Amino acid sequence: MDLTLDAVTRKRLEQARELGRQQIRPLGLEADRQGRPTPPEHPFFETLIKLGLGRTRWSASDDARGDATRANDPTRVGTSRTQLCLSEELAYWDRGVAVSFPGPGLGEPTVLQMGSPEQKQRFLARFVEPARPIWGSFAMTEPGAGSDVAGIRTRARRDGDDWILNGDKSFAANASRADWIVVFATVDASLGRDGHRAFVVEKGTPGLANFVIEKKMGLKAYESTSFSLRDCRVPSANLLGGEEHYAKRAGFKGAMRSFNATRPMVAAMAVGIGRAALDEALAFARASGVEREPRVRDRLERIRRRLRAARLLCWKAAWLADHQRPNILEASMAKAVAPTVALEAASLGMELIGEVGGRGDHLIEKLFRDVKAMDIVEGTGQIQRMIMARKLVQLPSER
Amino acid sequence: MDLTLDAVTRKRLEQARELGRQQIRPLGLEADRQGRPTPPEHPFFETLIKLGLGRTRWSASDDARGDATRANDPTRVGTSRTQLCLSEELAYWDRGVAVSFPGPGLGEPTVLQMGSPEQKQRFLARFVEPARPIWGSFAMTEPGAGSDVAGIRTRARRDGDDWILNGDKSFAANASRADWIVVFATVDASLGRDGHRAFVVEKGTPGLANFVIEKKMGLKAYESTSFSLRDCRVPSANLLGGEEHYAKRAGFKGAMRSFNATRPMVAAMAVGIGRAALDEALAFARASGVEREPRVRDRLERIRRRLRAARLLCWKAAWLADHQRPNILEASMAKAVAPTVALEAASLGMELIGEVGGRGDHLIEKLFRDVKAMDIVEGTGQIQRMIMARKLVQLPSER
Amino acid sequence: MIDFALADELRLIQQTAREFADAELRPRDREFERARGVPDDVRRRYDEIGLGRVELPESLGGAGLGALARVLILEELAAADAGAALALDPLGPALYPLREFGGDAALERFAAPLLARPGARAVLFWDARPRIREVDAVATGILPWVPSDRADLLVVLEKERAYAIAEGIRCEPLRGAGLRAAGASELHLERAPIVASWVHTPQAQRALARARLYAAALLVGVMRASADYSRAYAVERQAFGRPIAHHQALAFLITDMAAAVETARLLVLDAAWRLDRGEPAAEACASAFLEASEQSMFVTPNGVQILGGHGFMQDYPVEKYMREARALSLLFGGVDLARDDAGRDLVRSEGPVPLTVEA
Amino acid sequence: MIDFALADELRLIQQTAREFADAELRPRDREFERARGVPDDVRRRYDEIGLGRVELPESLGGAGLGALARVLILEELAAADAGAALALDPLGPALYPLREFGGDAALERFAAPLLARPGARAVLFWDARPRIREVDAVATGILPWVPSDRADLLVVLEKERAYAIAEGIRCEPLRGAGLRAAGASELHLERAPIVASWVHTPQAQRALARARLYAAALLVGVMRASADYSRAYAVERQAFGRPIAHHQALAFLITDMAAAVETARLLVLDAAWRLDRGEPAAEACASAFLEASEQSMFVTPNGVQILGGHGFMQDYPVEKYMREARALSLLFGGVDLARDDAGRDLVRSEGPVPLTVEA
Repeated sequence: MDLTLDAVTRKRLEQARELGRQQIRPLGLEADRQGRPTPPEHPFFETLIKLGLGRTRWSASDDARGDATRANDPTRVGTSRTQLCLSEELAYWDRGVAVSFPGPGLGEPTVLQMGSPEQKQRFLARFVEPARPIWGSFAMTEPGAGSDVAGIRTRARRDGDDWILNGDKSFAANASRADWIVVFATVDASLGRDGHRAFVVEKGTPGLANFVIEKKMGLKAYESTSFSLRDCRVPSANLLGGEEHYAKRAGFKGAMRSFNATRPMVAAMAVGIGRAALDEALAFARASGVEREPRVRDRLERIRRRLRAARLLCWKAAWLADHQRPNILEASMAKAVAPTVALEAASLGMELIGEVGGRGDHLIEKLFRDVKAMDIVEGTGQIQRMIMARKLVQLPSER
Repeated sequence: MDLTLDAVTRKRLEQARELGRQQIRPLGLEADRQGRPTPPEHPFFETLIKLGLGRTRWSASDDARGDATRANDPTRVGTSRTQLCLSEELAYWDRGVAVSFPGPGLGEPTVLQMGSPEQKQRFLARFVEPARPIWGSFAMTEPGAGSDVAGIRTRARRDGDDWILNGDKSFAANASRADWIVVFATVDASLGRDGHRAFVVEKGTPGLANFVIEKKMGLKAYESTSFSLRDCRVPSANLLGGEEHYAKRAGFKGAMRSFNATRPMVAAMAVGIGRAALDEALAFARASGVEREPRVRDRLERIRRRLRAARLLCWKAAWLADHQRPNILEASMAKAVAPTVALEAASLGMELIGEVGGRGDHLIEKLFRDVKAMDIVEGTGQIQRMIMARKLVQLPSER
Repeated sequence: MIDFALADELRLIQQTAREFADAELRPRDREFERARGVPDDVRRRYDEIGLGRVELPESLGGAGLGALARVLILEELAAADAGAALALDPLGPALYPLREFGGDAALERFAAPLLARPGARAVLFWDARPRIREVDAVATGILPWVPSDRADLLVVLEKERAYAIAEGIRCEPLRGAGLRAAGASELHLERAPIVASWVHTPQAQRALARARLYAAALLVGVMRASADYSRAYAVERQAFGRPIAHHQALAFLITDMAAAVETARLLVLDAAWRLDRGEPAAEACASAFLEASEQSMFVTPNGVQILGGHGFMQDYPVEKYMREARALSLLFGGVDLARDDAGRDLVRSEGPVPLTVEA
Repeated sequence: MIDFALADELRLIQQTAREFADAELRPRDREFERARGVPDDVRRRYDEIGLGRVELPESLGGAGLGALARVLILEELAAADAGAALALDPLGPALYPLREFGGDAALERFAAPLLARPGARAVLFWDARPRIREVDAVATGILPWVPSDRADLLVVLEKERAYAIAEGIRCEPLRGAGLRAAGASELHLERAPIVASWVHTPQAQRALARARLYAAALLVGVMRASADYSRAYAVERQAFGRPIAHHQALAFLITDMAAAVETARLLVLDAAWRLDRGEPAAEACASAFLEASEQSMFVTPNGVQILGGHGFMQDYPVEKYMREARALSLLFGGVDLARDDAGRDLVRSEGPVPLTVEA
């Protein structure tokens, strides 16, 4: 047993901290004040590219060596644990800004898992050493669906060598600035996940339109975007994995594994947000000279303790993922627990700063608006409990 | 709007308080110490009879006047509200002792609702002015069922002019000392509630046997009893309402109404238990001189506030019942909320008395053991939520 | 004897408030929020139906009604838009210290002129002591936040006294965490003359109690709105082949939210009823405020949760309810001060603790 | 780098403890409770496999292992019977002040003779000051409850000191709220000579930290037992045509109970790991105790709830778990003292709050 971080992770955290203090948090507060995402041309993104960020995990040589799984290997560019610690730290400074980072984003795992070598080359090579900030995006959720991913309604219809997509997507991060968007659509809604197909829809494709940057409660620094596909024609070459992939197995199940590294990552972001609330609340209490009052202290103590527990839950889930050991229960547990702890931290923080919280310009107030999203993205707390219950009491799947 | 009690209720509460202080609480503590129910021959029960307690709501003249509903009228012997206040007060002193009171008990409502005039005469007349303490009992729950009342398995089979009962019952209050027990059985388990029949099984009936007084966590002053029916032969005259009653409508649905007076009553008992914990905890804190410490005070404050809210929920549900207005939502709400508040009161009370709570002889420790039952009897908190959800979101019934 | 029926007059007032809120406020809540205020036509309509004057004495054109009438109205308005409820009420809870300390004379002097100026607002602030320097009845300093875009009259309430300031107040606009329809300002007092000052502990306590009850009623309205909206959404919305409300876990969340709203509402009604009956009610008001605050932090975040991704978006009102609930809890000393007051009352009492009024 | 794998040795110990608990304790828990003690055959078996000595120095026949080994064992034993876990451990947490203050010498003097007498028990009591009068190193007074049927050695720990009493102790038997397998007594000190006394704040703090961790590990075991038992019951038991565990509301309760157990367990492991690594761990131990206490009051009453009427009956173990959880939280100053200690550490630190060990 070891509950320390290795030197490499500590070094990367130190860098993140530096970037966080100097740029990420100020940018997050600015975006919040202005009520709009950091624009893609903002010099901050150039800085990130110069620092070697915003890249893909994929490399051409992996594919050349036939080592298609290596880019998938979470231990490759640092372990899941390292990435998780970084996620927590970036979210500590500003989770919205962290999501706005350039790079292939949430589309990358799908391209890596389902794409052919050619497709990886076509869509990821540009992210190997990008000269300027570019983005990929991912669109599953629809205005009418939500947690019920199997129930998406965007239709994919074969037309000669192409596919025609029709539907609406929402909550897609960085979609309007993205070079391409991985879009999930269905060939037959009655098939549920088996009817799903994943397409890479490239910027400027006719019919890809109506980008609307959604007005969110918080996390304003990144664009969460809805868009529509109106007879949007996509070449077969952009169907990830080609038709044979779906013939072999259901489109969605391809993404099902015995371990999950994303949910603990989101949970860790919640811990980061909660930790920011704790530090700010304590600093405020110190400045007001009330930090020793039992009620104030008890509140802060409870937050620290529960955040620690949440972090340990995340760590354990990531550690299991790093060893490709089953962690579905642990990953969902972390994801179910951490956001509620973080909300409590922000909410108690508001009580502590009192009237100042009403102003709308204090970091804790922003965190209070940011944090609720963490209980929703990557599956709500309710969805996590359904997943856990399948493991714990063999709860039958809804579909 | 009026949130006071009338003079009659106040007077009855004053009597209950007197009885409570002098006899009920000491008896409850004694039974708890000895780990067995107050025996039926205890002089306390004689006292109650002399005070005019332990009687039925029914009177022969009601039936004679053809006014069969009057005994059912909750406003008759005091309103639901008065009864509810009394229940709270008795539970404040000892809920276990309150259940052990002689009288027709939980069997009475079923006899009143379903029984023919002759049956009421046969089973209730003896409770009009009893010379000595006698009990009635009610048995629905089975070792294998629980909340799923529709799923009882005790079988009733017609045999000539008689019925033959076979099955096991549990958690029946005062069953081993009862003159008779209202027993629910099914003629066909596949019919659910439509298959239910209610019988009055009289003491000494052959096949009515194996009375076992169950060992409970708390509430030891009354006997909670399991028993079995082994080819137990019951005359048709003891089938409540006769066969025509069941031909007309399903046995169980007869008990379904748009208002419910029992659940708020049980909820009020929880309030009584919680209030006892609050008063004891405050007295202990005063004696230790810590009642002004913020943590102690905050804890007590929270308990008082939540108990007040729980009481108001009970009152509102009972007020609706008194006006025969729909109160299903309110009744279940009171029943869902009050027991959790009361548990919190007892649990925080334990923290407050500290090591003294470990001894096993402090009232608060007893209340901590007593209180959990209130979240279980008359439908668990989960069942209450199912009932509420039917009203609030039209949740379909499970059966 | 226990009776929850409202008198006809109160039911009528409640109904009127509900209709006004449904027709004029709820459909325009985001518009008010953006405009950081309520437009004149809505204000005029509100003044016409007279809901704002129920508590005022007849000499000021009021109905002379009590706390019950007030909380019923506030709940209804806040169930549509709590910020608008504040914006529409020119005196707001500043009425209470004026009336408690200064009686009709103070109302004549301070409230009447304010009511005569359309759009004028009085603001109540709890305990400015650490932030305001007073020298020779002249106050200087900064108050961090009031949910108002203007302050024609500032009433500062403290544990043992109250004072009024009518000039020398500059409002620096703020964004505001919630309640934006009421505006949000940082108040700068620049050598502002204290034009009236009263000292008396029981009065201060009573005024604070009524202010807390005011906030508690608004909280009940906000959480009711959140519970109702998310419930309707969950009944409407399908997932996995049935309404999401029919997934038991969500159904139970909805029942618990309904119970939370009812719990808080009953404590508000109890406190208001005590006030109208002339019972000591400071503790009941503090308790109602505490319960409403705590329950609102269960209800309103779960309102967002039930809507999932939509809940986080400003296209739906539930995120607004969550922000407003949290902001309302910060007013008038917040929850900790309320805990102090309610707790002090508890340990002062002897013998068994009465939960409700004894007789 | 972050690694939750237990060393082989620890896994073996855990496995051994689990097998012992499954075979010897769980099947007989009600028997122990009735007998208010653990019979000699079980005690002998326990002594044979040596689980009780893992923390003792080799000079006392121990394995010289650390806190991790201890908490793993305690969790396993308490998952079967927390009272028996106490009864089987002759020194119990009294070991810690002896070792911290007096080192090997104190262990030789006090622990060795105790260990040589089968069935002898040491008892640790936190802060007897208000109850015990000390005159010339002679103590008189009454301690309200210790979870033991005898006290061959009493170690009293206070904020800045500890002292030992070996004679003049009379045990008045009590029923006990829970943990009855350990016995329960009121201790009467009748001019009992204080045979050793030490003064040193850091040592006292460290001893208290370890005692709290001891209780926390037991709490984790108890709540795990409750969660596991009620989960298995819910999977087995049918209602409305399917296992009650497949009713979503109950399924979610079960997932939340599992999460609560894991949460508390991780804090216990974290604190134990810190101790073994020589890190400052007083705060981590206090936090683990607090979390375990709070979570146990969520888990164990719900364990009863899941079983419904059966849960309230002594034919099933869940009511026992609920009583034991509450009793364990009362030990060693209880939750409020732990809150004080954890909170003081928090406000003492400067800058960002570290959640885990930094490097």
